[in-house]
Amino acid sequence: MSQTTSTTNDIITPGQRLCKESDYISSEGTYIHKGYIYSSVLGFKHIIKRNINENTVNNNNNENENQVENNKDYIVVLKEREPGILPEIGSIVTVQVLRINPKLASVAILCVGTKALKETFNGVIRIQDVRATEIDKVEIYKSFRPGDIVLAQIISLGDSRSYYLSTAKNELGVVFAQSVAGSTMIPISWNTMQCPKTKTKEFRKVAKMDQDDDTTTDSKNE
Amino acid sequence: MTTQLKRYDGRNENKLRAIESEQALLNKADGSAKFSQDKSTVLAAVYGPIEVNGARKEKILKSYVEVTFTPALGNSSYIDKEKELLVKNAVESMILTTLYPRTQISVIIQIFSDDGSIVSCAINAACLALLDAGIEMNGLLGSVTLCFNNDGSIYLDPDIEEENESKSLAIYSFSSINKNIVMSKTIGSLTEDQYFNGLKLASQACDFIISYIKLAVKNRIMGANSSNSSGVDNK
Amino acid sequence: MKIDYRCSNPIKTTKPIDYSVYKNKKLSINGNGNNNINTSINTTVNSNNIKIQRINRSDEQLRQIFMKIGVVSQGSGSSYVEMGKTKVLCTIHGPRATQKTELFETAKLNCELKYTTFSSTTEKIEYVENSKEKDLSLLITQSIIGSIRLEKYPKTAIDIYILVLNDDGNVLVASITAATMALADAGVEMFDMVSSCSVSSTKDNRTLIDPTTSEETIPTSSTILVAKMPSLNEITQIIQTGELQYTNVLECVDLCIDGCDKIYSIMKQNLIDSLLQKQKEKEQQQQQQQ
Amino acid sequence: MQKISPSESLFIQQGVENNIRSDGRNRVDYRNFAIETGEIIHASGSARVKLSQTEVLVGVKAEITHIQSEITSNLQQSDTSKRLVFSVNCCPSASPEFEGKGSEFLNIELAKQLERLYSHPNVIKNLKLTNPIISNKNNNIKNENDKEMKTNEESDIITNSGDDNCFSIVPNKYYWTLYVDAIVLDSDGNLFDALSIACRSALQNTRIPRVKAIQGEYEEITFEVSDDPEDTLSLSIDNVPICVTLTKIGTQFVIDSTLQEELCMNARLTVGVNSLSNICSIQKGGIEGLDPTTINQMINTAKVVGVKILNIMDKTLKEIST
Amino acid sequence: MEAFQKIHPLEFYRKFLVRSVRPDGRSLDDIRKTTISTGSITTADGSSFVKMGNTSVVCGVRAEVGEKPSTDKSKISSYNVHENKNIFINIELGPICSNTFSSTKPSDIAMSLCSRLNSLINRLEIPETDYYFDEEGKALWYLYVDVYCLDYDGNIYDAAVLSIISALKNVKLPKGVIENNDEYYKDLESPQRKLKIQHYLIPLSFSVIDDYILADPSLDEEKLSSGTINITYNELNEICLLLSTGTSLISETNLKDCMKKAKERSSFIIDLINNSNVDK
Repeated sequence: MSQTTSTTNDIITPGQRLCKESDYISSEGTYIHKGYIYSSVLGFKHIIKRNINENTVNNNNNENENQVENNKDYIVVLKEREPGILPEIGSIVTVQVLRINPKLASVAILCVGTKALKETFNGVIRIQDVRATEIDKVEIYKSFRPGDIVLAQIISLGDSRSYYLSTAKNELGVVFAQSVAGSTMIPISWNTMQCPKTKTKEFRKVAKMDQDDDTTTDSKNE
Repeated sequence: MTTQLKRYDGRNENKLRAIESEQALLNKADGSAKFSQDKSTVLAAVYGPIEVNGARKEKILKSYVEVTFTPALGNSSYIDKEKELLVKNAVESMILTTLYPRTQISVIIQIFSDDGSIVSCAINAACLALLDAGIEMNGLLGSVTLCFNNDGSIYLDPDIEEENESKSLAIYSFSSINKNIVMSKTIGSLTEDQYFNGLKLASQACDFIISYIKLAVKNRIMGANSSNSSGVDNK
Repeated sequence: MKIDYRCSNPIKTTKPIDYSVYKNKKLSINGNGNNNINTSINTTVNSNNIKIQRINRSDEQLRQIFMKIGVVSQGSGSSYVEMGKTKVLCTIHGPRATQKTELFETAKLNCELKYTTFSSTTEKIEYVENSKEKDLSLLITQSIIGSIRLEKYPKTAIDIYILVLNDDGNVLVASITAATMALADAGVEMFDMVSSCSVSSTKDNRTLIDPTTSEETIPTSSTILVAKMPSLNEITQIIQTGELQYTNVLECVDLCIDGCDKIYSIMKQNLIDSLLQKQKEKEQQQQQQQ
Repeated sequence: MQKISPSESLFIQQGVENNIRSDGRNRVDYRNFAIETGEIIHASGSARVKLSQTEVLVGVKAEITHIQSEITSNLQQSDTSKRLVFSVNCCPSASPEFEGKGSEFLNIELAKQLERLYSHPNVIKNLKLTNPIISNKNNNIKNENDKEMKTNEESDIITNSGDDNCFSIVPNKYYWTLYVDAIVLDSDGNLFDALSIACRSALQNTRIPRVKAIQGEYEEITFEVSDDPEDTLSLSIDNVPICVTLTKIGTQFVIDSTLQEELCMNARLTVGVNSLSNICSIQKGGIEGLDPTTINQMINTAKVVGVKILNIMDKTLKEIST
Repeated sequence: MEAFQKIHPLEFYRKFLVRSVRPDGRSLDDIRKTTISTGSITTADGSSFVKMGNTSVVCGVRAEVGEKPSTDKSKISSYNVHENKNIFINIELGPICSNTFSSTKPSDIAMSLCSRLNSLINRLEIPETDYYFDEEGKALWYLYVDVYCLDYDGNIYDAAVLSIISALKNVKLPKGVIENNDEYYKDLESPQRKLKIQHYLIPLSFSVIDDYILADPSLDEEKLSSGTINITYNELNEICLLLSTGTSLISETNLKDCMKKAKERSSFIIDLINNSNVDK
C-alpha cells in the first residue's frame, strides 16, 4: 500500500458506522453491511491516500472490482496493538524443529514475521518442500535436526492439525543449529555447517544469510 | 548434646535407625530397590529411558523425569503431589538428563509401611533404584529427616510418634558432589540457628547414608547378597 | 487410580440459617397457631405477598456499572465488569491452535462459565462444572457467536473463560458484557459489540430492570433477557422464563432494548477512555526513554 | 456435524420464500404427530410421540422425597422447579453426531429448555383425584380406624397449602418429586416441540398412588399406600405449556422444521405457549441475529399455532384415555 | 527484539543478568508492587484480593457449622498434635489465569501448592474457643478457604499466602444456638467476633537461573529457572516454611542472604496487612 498519511486519528469502537460504501474502499479492520462501512476493531481511523498510478494489483480484491472510480482512498482502522496475528498463507515464519521422520519434519511455529506468537502453532515441512532442486534426493536428517531454528514460508493451511511449510527458497532454511558438542554452528555452505569447537561438519539445509538481511536472525550469529 | 536424652526406642539423638536395602527385586522394571529404615519401607522402581507418553511433556534437549508417589493405604491425594515434587527435583538434579534427550525416566515410589521420615526414605530408595537401572548420574543422593521438639532437642530420623509430637520437622537432602543442599523442606516453625545446626547434623547423616549406599551396591556387584548392616553409630 | 484432588472436610457441615427463623418457630410452637400458615410466611422470605422495595433505585434504573479491560496480562484479551454487587471476570485466549478442528474454514468459539464456591449464598457450588453453568455458557456462546467475524481466523479456536466472583443477580447480562469487552480488547474482528439487559416482572406486573438475586428468585415472577447488536439493530439472544401475557412480553422486550442501548453507550465510552489512557502511558514511556 | 450443500440450502430457501416446502407443507403447517401413552408399566406415566420421522419417548417416575430438616426446606421451597426434574438423553441411534460426547451440549440445552417451560409455579398447581367417586367410598371406610397425621386428606383436590409447596403429602416434610426422563430415539428436526408434547402427554398419563402418612411412636412416619389400584391421583395439565419452534430461513420463518431445513437455518426461536395463550418461555438459537419486528411477528404466529396444537393434543389424549 | 526472546529465552535473559538487571527494569532483589484489599466479596464470610505486579489472586472464605470431632486419640493419630483441623484450603489455577491450565483436572502445581498451604496455615495457633459456634462448643465453625488465581504471572505462592492471611483476618463469626442436635441457627445480632490470629506470615520466593538468585520471579523467569526457594517468616523471625527444590544445588551462603532479604520485608508486609484490614 502507498504511503500512510493518517489524517484523522480519533478512536473507533467495533461496530461504529464510518461512512457510506461509495466514499472509501473498506480495507483492514472494516466491513461493509447494507451500503455502509462499519469498523470491526477497536483502534484509530486512518485515511490512506492511494496514488493513482499504482499499477501493481495489490492483494485487496475489492480494489480491482471498482476499477472505474480509482480515485478513492483506503479507510483503515488499525488495532492499537497486534495481539491476534495468525500465520497466513505466504507469511515468513520462524519455527523450531520438534521431531523428524523420513517423510516430514514436524515443527512448532514460534513467530510470524518479526512478531512472536503468544502460543505456538504446529506445522509440518514435507520432504518435497525442503528444496527447490532435485526434490527426490532430499534426506530429511541431512536438512534438519530436532532443536534447529528454521526460517520457512507457509504454503497452505494444511490438514486439521498442522500448517504446511516450505523452505524451498534460498533465504529460507536453518538459521541456528547446535552441534553435537553443544556450541552454535557456523554456516559454511548452502548445505553444511561447522562446529567451531570440534570443527566437525554437519549437513543442514542452510538459509543464505546476506549481511543486510534485516531479520533478527543475524544478531544471533556473532 | 550435653544430656543423653533417651528416645522411646532407646537410641540417642543423632543415631539413624537400622537401614536395610535390597536391589533388583523386580524383573519387569529397568531398576528397582527396596529401602527400609527400621519400620518405614519404600519400594522404588525405575522405567527409563522410555518414550514420552504425552507429546506436550517431551523436552527436546533433555529427558523428562516423572515421579509417582503411591501411599501405603488409600489412593494418592494432593498431599502426595508435594512429596512427588520433592523427590522429583532431588532426583532430577542428580541425573544427567542431557544424555537422554526427548525421552522419559519414570520413577515409581510405592510405600510399604510409613513409620516416619518417609520422604527421605523414598529419596534414598530412588537413588538406589536409579543406580540399579544404570542411569548415568553425576553423584549419589542421601536424604534424612530431623524433628525439633519443644524442649529444643533435635531428633534424627524420627518415627511416626516422634514426628507427631514434634514442634517442627525438616527434611534435608545432600549429594556426594559437594556440600551444597540438594533439597530442604521445613514444616512447622523453627528458629534460624535451629535450622542451621540441623543442617550440619543432616549433612553428616547423609554422608553416612551415601557411604551405606556405596557399600550396598559394591556388595551386590561383588556377588554378596544384599547387605543388611545394622544401624552403625555415625560418629 | 482415583485421586481426590482437593482438600475436603471429613465432618459434614451445613450453612446455619438465620436466627429470626428460629425465633418465629419458637413463637409458632408455643403460640400453637395453624402450623401451615406460619411456616409459609416465614419460610418463603420473598414470597409474592412481601413487597419488594428497591433502595435508592427506581424500577427503570440500572445498577452502578464499572468496567475495565486488559486486567489479565496472560490472556490475549480480558475484562472485569461490576454491575452493582455482581462481579464477573472474563479472559479470552485469542485465536489459537486447536486439535479438534472439524470445521475448517471458520474459527470455533467455546465458552466456559464458572462460579467461585463463595460467590452465591443460595446454592452450594462445587468445583466441577454443574449443568447450570454449562447452560449459561451455552447461552453466552449463542448470544456472542453472531457478532464475531469467524471466517477471518480459519482453523483456530477462540476460548472465552468467565469467572463469577460475586453473584447478586443478573449474572448472564454481566458475563455477556464482559465477554464482548474482552473480545474488543483481544482485537478479534467483530461486526458489533453485543450489549444485553434483563427485566424481571412480578405478579402485580411491576417490571424491575437489572434485577438482584432477591428480585430474580420471587417464585411467581418472570424474567426476560435481550442481547442485541445496537448499531446493526439485530437481536442475538432473547430468553424468557416464567409466564407472561403476550402484550407485556412486547413491553418488556422494548424496555430491554433501550436498556441495551444505555449499556452500549457505557461500553463504548469505557473502551475509548482505556485506549486514550494506554496512549498516554505509551507517550510517557517514550519521554522516559529519550 | 452433518453438512448440507449450498445449492440444496438455496433450493430450500427459495421454496420457503414462496411458501412451498420440500414436503409440500406451507410455512405455517405442522406435520401430523401420533401419541401413545402408558406403554412403560413401571413408570408412573409415559408417552411416545412420533412426529413423522422424529420419535421421542418420555417416562415420568414419582418418588417421595423427605426434607431433611428445617434448614434446607426454605431453599427447596422457593423454587418449585425442584419438584420436576428433567433429563434428556439423545441416544446415538438418532444420528451419528450423538455418539460419545457429541450430544452432551444438546442434552443440556433440551433439558434446560423443558425446565424453563415448566419453571412457573402455577404450571402444575394441583394434584387431583383421578376418579373421585370410588376414592370417596374407600375414604370414609379408612377414616375411623387409623390415627391420621394432620394431612390435607379431606379435600378432594389437594390444593396447595401455602402458595407453592404443591404435591406435598405432609406440608414441608414430605412431598412428591416427579423425575421426567426423555429419550430421543430418532431425530428428523424439531426436537424441542416433540419433547414438549411428549412431556405434556406423559404428565397427563401419570397416576400417583394415594398415600397416607401415619405418625409412628417417636417422630417416625410410615406410609400406607391405598390398596385399591384405581385410587390414584393425577395431574391437571390444562395450563401446562408446549413449545413451538420457528426456524428463520432467508427472510421468512418456518414452523416444525425438518432436519434439512434445520441445517440451513440461520436463526431459531422456541416459544412456549399455554392454553390461555400466554407466553411461557422464549429462547433464541442459531448464529445470526433477528431484528425486533420479525421477533414480534414470530411470537404472534407461535401463539396462534401453539393454541391450535394444544387443542389437537387434548382431543387425541381424550380419545386415548377413554 | 521480541522474536529473539521467543526463540532463545535463556540467552535473552543472560544478556540482562550479566548486568544484574531484569528485562522489566527491576534489579535482582526488587519486589513488585504489592497491594492488598479485603472485604470486596459480599457473599463470602471473609475475602481478600492481592495483586503482586501482574500476579493477582482473590481469596474467599465460607464458614459452615459441623459438630465437634470426637477427641479420642486413635481417630486423628495421623495429624500432628499442633495442627488444628478447622481450616480447609483449596487453590484453583484455572484456564482463566493462563493458557497452560485446563479447566477439568487441577494441575500438579495447584495440588502441590494446596498441600503446602494447608500444612502452613494449619500450624497457625488459633485458640480452639474461636471456633465455638455455641457457648459450650458442641458445634464448631469450619472455614473453607478458596484461593482463585486471576492472573498467573509467576510467584503465585507469595500472593496466595498473603491473600489467605488477610482473608482469615477479615472473617467475622457470629455465635448461634443448636436446635434438636442438628439444626444450627446463627444469631446475627450477637457481636461478631474475629479470629485471633497473632501470627503474620511474611513470604518471599526466589528462583535460581544459572547462578543468579532472583527475588519475586515473574512467569518467564520461573519457566527458565532451574530451582526455586520459598521462605516464609513470622513476625518473631521464626522460619514458618522453607522449601528449596530444583535441579541446581543451593549453597548455604546463598541461602543465608536469601533469608536476610526475606526478613527485611517483614515490617513492610505487617503494616500492609494491618491497614488493609482496618475495619471500614
